[in-house]
Amino acid sequence: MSESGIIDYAVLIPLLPMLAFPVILFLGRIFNGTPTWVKNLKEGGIIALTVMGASLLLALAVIKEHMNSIGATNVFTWFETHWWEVDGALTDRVFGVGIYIDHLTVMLLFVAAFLCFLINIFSIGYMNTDPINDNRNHRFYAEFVLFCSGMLGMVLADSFLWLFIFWELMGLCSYLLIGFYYERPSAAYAAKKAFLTTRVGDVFLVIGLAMLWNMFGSLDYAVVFDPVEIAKVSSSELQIALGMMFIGAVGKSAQFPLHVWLPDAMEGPTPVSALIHAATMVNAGLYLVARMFPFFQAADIGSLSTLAIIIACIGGITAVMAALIAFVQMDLKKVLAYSTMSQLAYIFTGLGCALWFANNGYEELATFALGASLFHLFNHAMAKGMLFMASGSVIHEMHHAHHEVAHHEHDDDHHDDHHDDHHDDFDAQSMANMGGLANKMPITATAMFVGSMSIIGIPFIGGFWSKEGIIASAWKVALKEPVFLFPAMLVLIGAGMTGFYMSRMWFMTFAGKPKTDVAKHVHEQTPWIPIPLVVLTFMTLSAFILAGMHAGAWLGDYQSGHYSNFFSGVGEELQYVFLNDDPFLMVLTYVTIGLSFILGPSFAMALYGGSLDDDDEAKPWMQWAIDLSARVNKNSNFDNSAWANSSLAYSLEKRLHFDDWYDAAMLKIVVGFAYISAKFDKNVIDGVIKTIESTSQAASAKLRTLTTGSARDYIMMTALGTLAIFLLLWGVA
Amino acid sequence: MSGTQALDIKNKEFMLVGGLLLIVAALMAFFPYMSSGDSEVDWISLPLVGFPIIVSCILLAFASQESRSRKEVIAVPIRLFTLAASLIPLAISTSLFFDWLIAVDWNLGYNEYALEKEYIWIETIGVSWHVGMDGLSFPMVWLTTFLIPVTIVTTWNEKDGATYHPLLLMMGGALIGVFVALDLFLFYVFWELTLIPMFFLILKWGGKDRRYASQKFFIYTFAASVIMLLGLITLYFLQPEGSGPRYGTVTNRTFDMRVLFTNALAANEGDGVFLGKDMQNILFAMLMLGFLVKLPAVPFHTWLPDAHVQAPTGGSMLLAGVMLKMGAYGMLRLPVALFPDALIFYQDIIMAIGLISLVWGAIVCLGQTNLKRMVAYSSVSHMGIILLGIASMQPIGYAAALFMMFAHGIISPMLFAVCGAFKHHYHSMEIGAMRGMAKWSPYLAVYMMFAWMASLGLPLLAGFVAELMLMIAYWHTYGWWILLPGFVLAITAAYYLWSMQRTIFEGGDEGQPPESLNGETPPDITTSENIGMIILAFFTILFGIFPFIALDMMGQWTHELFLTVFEGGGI
Amino acid sequence: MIDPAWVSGLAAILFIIGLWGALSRKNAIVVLMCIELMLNAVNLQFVAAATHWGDVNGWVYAVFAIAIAAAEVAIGLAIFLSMYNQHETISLDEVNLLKN
Amino acid sequence: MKPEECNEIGMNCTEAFSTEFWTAISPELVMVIGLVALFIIPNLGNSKFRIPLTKLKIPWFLGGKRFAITGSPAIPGMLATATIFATLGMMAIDIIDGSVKTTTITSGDSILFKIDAFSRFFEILFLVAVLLASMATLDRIPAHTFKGKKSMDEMYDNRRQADLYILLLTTAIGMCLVALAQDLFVLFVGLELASLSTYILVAFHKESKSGAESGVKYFIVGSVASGIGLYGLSLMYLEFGTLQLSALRDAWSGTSTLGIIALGLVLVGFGFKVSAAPFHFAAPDAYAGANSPVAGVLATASKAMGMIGLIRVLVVITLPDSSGTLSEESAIWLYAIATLSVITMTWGNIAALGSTNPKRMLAYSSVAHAGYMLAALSAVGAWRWGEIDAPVDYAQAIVAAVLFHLFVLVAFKLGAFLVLGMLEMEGGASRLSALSGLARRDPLIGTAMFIFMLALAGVPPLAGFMSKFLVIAGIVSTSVGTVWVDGSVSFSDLHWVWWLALAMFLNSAISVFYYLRIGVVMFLDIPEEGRRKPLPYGASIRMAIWICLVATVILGLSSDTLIDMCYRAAESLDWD
Repeated sequence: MSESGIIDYAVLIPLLPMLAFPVILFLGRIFNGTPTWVKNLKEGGIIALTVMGASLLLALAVIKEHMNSIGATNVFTWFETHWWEVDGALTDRVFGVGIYIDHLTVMLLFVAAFLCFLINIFSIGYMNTDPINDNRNHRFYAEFVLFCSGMLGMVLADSFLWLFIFWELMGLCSYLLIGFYYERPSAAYAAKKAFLTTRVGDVFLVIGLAMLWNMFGSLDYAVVFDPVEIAKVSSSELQIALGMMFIGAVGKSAQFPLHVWLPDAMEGPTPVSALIHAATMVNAGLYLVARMFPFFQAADIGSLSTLAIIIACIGGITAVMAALIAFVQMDLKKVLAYSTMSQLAYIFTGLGCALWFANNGYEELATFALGASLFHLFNHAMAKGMLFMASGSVIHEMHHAHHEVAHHEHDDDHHDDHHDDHHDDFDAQSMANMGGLANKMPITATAMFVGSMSIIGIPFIGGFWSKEGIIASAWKVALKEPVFLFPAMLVLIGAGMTGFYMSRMWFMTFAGKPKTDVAKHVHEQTPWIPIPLVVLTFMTLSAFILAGMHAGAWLGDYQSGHYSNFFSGVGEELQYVFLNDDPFLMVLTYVTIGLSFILGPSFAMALYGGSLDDDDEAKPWMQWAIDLSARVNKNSNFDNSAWANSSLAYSLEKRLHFDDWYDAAMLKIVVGFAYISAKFDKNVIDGVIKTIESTSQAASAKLRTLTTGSARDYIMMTALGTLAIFLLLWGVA
Repeated sequence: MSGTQALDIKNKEFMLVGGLLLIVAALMAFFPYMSSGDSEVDWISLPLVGFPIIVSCILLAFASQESRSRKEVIAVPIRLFTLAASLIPLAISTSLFFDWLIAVDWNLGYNEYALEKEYIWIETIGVSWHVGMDGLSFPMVWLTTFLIPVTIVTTWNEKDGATYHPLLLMMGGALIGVFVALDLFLFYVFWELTLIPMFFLILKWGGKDRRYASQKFFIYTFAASVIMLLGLITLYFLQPEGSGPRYGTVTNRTFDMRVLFTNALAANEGDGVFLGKDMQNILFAMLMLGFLVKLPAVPFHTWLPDAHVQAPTGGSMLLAGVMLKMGAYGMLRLPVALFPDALIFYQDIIMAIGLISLVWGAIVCLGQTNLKRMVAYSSVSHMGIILLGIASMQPIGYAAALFMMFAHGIISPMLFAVCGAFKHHYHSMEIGAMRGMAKWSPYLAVYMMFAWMASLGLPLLAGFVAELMLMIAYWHTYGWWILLPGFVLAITAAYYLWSMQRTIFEGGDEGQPPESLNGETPPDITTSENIGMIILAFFTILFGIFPFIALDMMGQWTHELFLTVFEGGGI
Repeated sequence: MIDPAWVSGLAAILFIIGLWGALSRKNAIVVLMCIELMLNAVNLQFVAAATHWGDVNGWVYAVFAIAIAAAEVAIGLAIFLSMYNQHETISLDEVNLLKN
Repeated sequence: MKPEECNEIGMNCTEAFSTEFWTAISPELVMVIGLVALFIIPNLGNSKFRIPLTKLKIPWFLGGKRFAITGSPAIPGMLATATIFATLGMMAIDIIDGSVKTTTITSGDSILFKIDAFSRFFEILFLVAVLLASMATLDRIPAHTFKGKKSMDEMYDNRRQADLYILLLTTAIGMCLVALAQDLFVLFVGLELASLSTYILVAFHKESKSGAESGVKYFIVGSVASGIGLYGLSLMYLEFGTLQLSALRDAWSGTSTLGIIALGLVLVGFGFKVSAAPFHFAAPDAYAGANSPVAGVLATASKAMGMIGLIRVLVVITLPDSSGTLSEESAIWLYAIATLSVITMTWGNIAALGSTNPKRMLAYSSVAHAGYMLAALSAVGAWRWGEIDAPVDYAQAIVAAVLFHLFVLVAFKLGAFLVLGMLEMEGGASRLSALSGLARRDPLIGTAMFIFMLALAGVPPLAGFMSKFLVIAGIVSTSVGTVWVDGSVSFSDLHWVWWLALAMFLNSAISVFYYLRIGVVMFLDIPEEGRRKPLPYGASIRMAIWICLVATVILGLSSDTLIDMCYRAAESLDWD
């Protein structure tokens, strides 16, 4: 089904950034250091921005066109081959390349294109002002646009195959960008780890795809989503295939047990963390699972429930585990990383619910759960992108401040000593070095404030709506399927934990007195950074409006026309959340709110709250929270030393030892075995060849000693030979 | 004394006379009936095969007569000339590829060949110079013609270029000969002929252990191929006698492959079994042995790491790029198509060998400390995929094997070009001898990463397409065994990434140059290496994004193979 | 007339003695003599067989064989002489520079 | 057989010493004339013969002060070369139209010689080998002749130049006799003529220890072997009453004990000539001590001479007729020769593996090649005794392959020896290191040597490959026979000689190792001290090497003519 229209140009959305990749790379290589390149083109940033802007515009046009309709077009035929059927007939098989646009695509396309554009703006502010990036920013922008191409391509692809192809492209860019500071061993290690861990998932994804292909003879959505086709295949096989694909999603979205790479991935520049490891790439796994929805709809009732339960459980486990680890992290970005992991886990749980409903015939509930999940995806992407950018802003300014402070000291002490050796132990990312930044960085602090609230789920802000939806869905399933109690409980507990660690992060960073000299000198500088923060702050706050459209309407029934009266939608939503007909759900809502809004932040305030320096005053919308935290902190006298010294806390700091185990398994077992194998190969397999050689040489030496040099021996041998001939002749005759 | 002085003829005259004699003799031997026959131009015999070999022989002879001091001087024109000469086959094969200028119909049935030409060569035993190309061989021919100039450019500055580059050219001619030969005898002749230039490339330009490596390479592959030859001869005599221009006047048999395939197809039709099951199995095993060693498959692979590690860059590029593919090509051309019943008989064994090669190669890679050795074992691992494709008994698996040959043919030269450049500039091959290559040699680092990524099967690069198709076919045939190839995908990523971590990355702001440089600052790659690698990279991407350029032709061939050989054979 | 069988027997014995001598003696001259003994056995055999078959060829063969033997002796002695010149021995066991 | 009788059955018979006889053997006559000239011409001088009792002096021309022109040291070589060349030319004219007119030379009842494709083929082979050897020695005196360093002029004045060429010519004549002989004893006489000449040639370096020693060994072992062979002949004569090939062929019976003993003894005699294990022991020593061109002749022509004997005895005489009545019990030599062939080829190759003296290595490789040819002969036996359903063409093809192999051996084995000969010109070639850096010192000669080595190893498309290929193809063809008729074959249907082909292949795989080592040494190693300069020129030896090189390549690329020739030669043997 091919149609003309704007969709014909949709292929340009990923193609433009992809073409920009070599352009930036080579221009950067050639013009590196020239004033025009550095000042006017921002070392490629402007090119990237232009391209991303074009992509965004095009994406918006496509979204407008296909908001309520499915669009598909074929770009070209990748290749054709043949298949030998069981009955011995040869059939043609075509691997195509095309664009497929439906509600899911539209949602993710917007998220991706929009955030890519914003983060590109942020990057220009962040990357180009840091001297450590001089002469390599073009590399950043090149890889950045390539990544964007991957993300946009993935959501637009019309088959699981091309989804996977772009998925891997993102993996590559993630690898490159994490390892952007290649000279840092930690970055190199993190990059490798990220790629390898996701690769493990990808292997299963490929296997899943192979299985799926064998079932349907194609990987195109148009073919595999056909209910008639789905009904033909064996559900148990389908479940295994989808399960394999899910493992891929687990790796990409950093879920238990393949989550280890995400915190380390924070070695990359902050825009990368914001874009890839918070806002877009990690959503790829979610997108993949959400894409499986039609299978669950069309398969036999209950036949795929197990997989749905597994998905939800993985989500639940990860949600709590990540939150727990986030409790003790001191690194600003790591806290956000674990928070990301935890929130993605929520979405997985929500998707698990949606899939379970879909597979068990609860269409409406399924639509709701899926809508809630995707809405959370949206909210989380916006909020977390913003949070990362804000954290980047903080880190960036901390760096600057540190430079200034260090230079100041230098200038005082040694006037002639001018080399750059302030790469000392100062950690600009550690929250232990921050504190009291609320008044020094008002825009950043605001953005982070709003972002945190969205993630926590403070009522009426961003993530609140979606998170409520997910938790409610989980419990609704739990009422029908007892196994689901496990993830349902976990996500509920997780809500409270989110409240704690997000608050902790904000208070440690922005409230209280500055903990170091550096923190006193922080101030916002470049105009590029605040722009996206402001935009995203409004995006997050305006989730209220989006909530009015009700996330559920992003799916299924396109004609219901929620846009026309979104105020009534808001009313419905509010009623749904706070005054649900089902008393159980209503109670659940309030319990959740209590946990996330009251309990978690309270603990955080008690432990980490405090007022600013005496003469400082934050913006009024934050000042109240700081004051409140100071009061709570003063009054509670909460002592957590017992807990802080516990072995659990130690384990949490060690990230529950997962990394250690994986490292041990990899280094000790696999690499050890590899070394032994290499030895075996050299000494035994090749040894056989060498032995043949040495044996024949030895045999040669032995044989040649028979040639004694004495004529009498030769005559003797001749005589013996004569005898031998006689014997042979006689033996026959 | 004085009387004999007049008889003294200088070497050059000897060379001139002898060389001319040889050329004339070769022409007489090869093309006795050139003037007769149809009027179509023979695009294969001379332009693709004869020309490179003859030109390189002349250049070699010319260069060998120059004094040592003059050698460096004449190296430049000889290089240029060699490059120009190597571009001619490339131009021809490319225009054949896209059907420009030369009209070719690539829509061929099984046992049909494009540009087929036949001249009687050895009448007495039924050998003819019979050449032609189909969907199996043509991609390999193009690959060879493509790799020769690229290799020449990449290794432009190799020492003693006056003889080095002509040897590469000769290698190319011999390799093309293997692929276009449609006569068993001719096939074997070229099969062995490829050994000689490679032997010299390793021997004269190789590393420390080149003496051992070159001999091992030669003897190992030679030993295997003589077994193959015995199989071929037995096969030759097991065919019905006949008469006609192709048939030997003494033996009444023919080495012609077309006749052979016609016989085999006719005999295999329906329930028939060409030569009988027992004989098929024996011959299949004998032929496969030669091909497996060439491929190489575990446990016959140990010549490869030695050869690669010692070989010069250009040698490695051609060895990995095309020479290994000879094994795969031979398998698909002969035993698979001739003995389908034996193929079924050995299917699981082939699968097992392929799997072992795949897994073992990858694991051993992980344990290597020498960059080139690692890459060599990765070739072993990747060649396993070809066997798996063959064992899958699905057209898509065969297409995967074919495309793997092709893709690996572009990627592995790049791998070795990177290794070569690394060795050239860092004087070391140890992984982890240094850190932070990206600092000094950004280009090399980029190419290294690119090549490594291409080799580990990154989508949108050529290698992925084959892996994907293989996984699909493999699951169909062997089910959960697929976990092992899957495991290898991860291990492959592991060893490549690990080696990159320890070379490109790390090192801090100052970097850690290898000790072998003795404190000098390492340079980036030379312009010629840059050009060569960027061409390879470009084609890796091109065939990754648009695989159909080559794959449709291969798909067509596998289609015909299955339609004619397997379906017709009633398997 | 003697039965040719007896002569053949004698020839066989001569031949074996010759062969045995050739491989057991060290002195080159003695070995040469033993070889001559072998050739003599051949002559005897030919003559005996010619008698047996009544064929003139046998005698001719014998004459030729004698000539060959004579040439062999001449050449052999010359070679031994040169060996003696170089090695200063005619013991076959001591002339073993070339081996392996 | 009376001339009339043989004329009746379509042969061209002629009595010895008749007019036709002289025409028929004119090529050989040229050689004899050349030989006589070689005696006379170098000795021409101004001596005068005084008629007794008078003062009249008649110029006698023999002796005295030699004439400058005829006494030139270059003359004997040129004369010999020209003689052989002329002979070759005459023979070539004889066969240029492709078919050799068969002429049988009889003496009374017995057939002495037969000039046919087979004998002409071998004659050409021998003459080419000797021609190349004499060319190679043209502008050099055999090495080690002088212990001290002497000038070239002194070397050329060496009178032994003439001896060398005389001996070469007698060798050639002897070998031609072997080729022509139709009577086993005549064959043996020719063999002895050639052998005795080669004994002297091997011992030609009487001034060196190794020369004398190798001569002694070769002589003693050779004499014993030929003594044994001759005794075998006498036994055969005793048993069958004739040594005529055709008569023996009719009389031969595999059941006769004396016949079997005789066969065994004769095999020993020829086995020594082809240097089959375990009769090969003297060969490496002889090659090592002889000068290289002579060693080359031993390794090629002499071996071919032995092979003629084996073919005559095994294929012509003792092969049962096609009626198959004798089939089972007369398969007497099949196992013996097959065993011998495997032992020979393996022994040769294994021994050559570790040999560091290039000449000995070539000697061992020559042993291995003898093994290959014996394997081919076994296949001929199998053709008759293995109940193989195959026409006679199959066996003829095998014999043709052997002939081909023998012929091309001249090109590359002799070529290799000639290269060593070049090295000997500057002092010794008995160590592997003598070859080191040869390719650098003289790329042309180095390349030629490498190509010879590849040909010996059997790398296509060189002549060595073709020859091995044909031999193996012959063996396989016999083992396969005509089973294809069924369309379906079991592997067990193949005759066991197929395994000989496998053994051959495995052996050639082993052999690559030592052939390649020569190449490695030549191309990789640094030349020895004192051998840094280019090789001495020596136009004629270079020419000879070039001829060998070109032949090695051309006979590989374009082997058709030669195969045809070999096939016709094989056909002309008495099959049935």
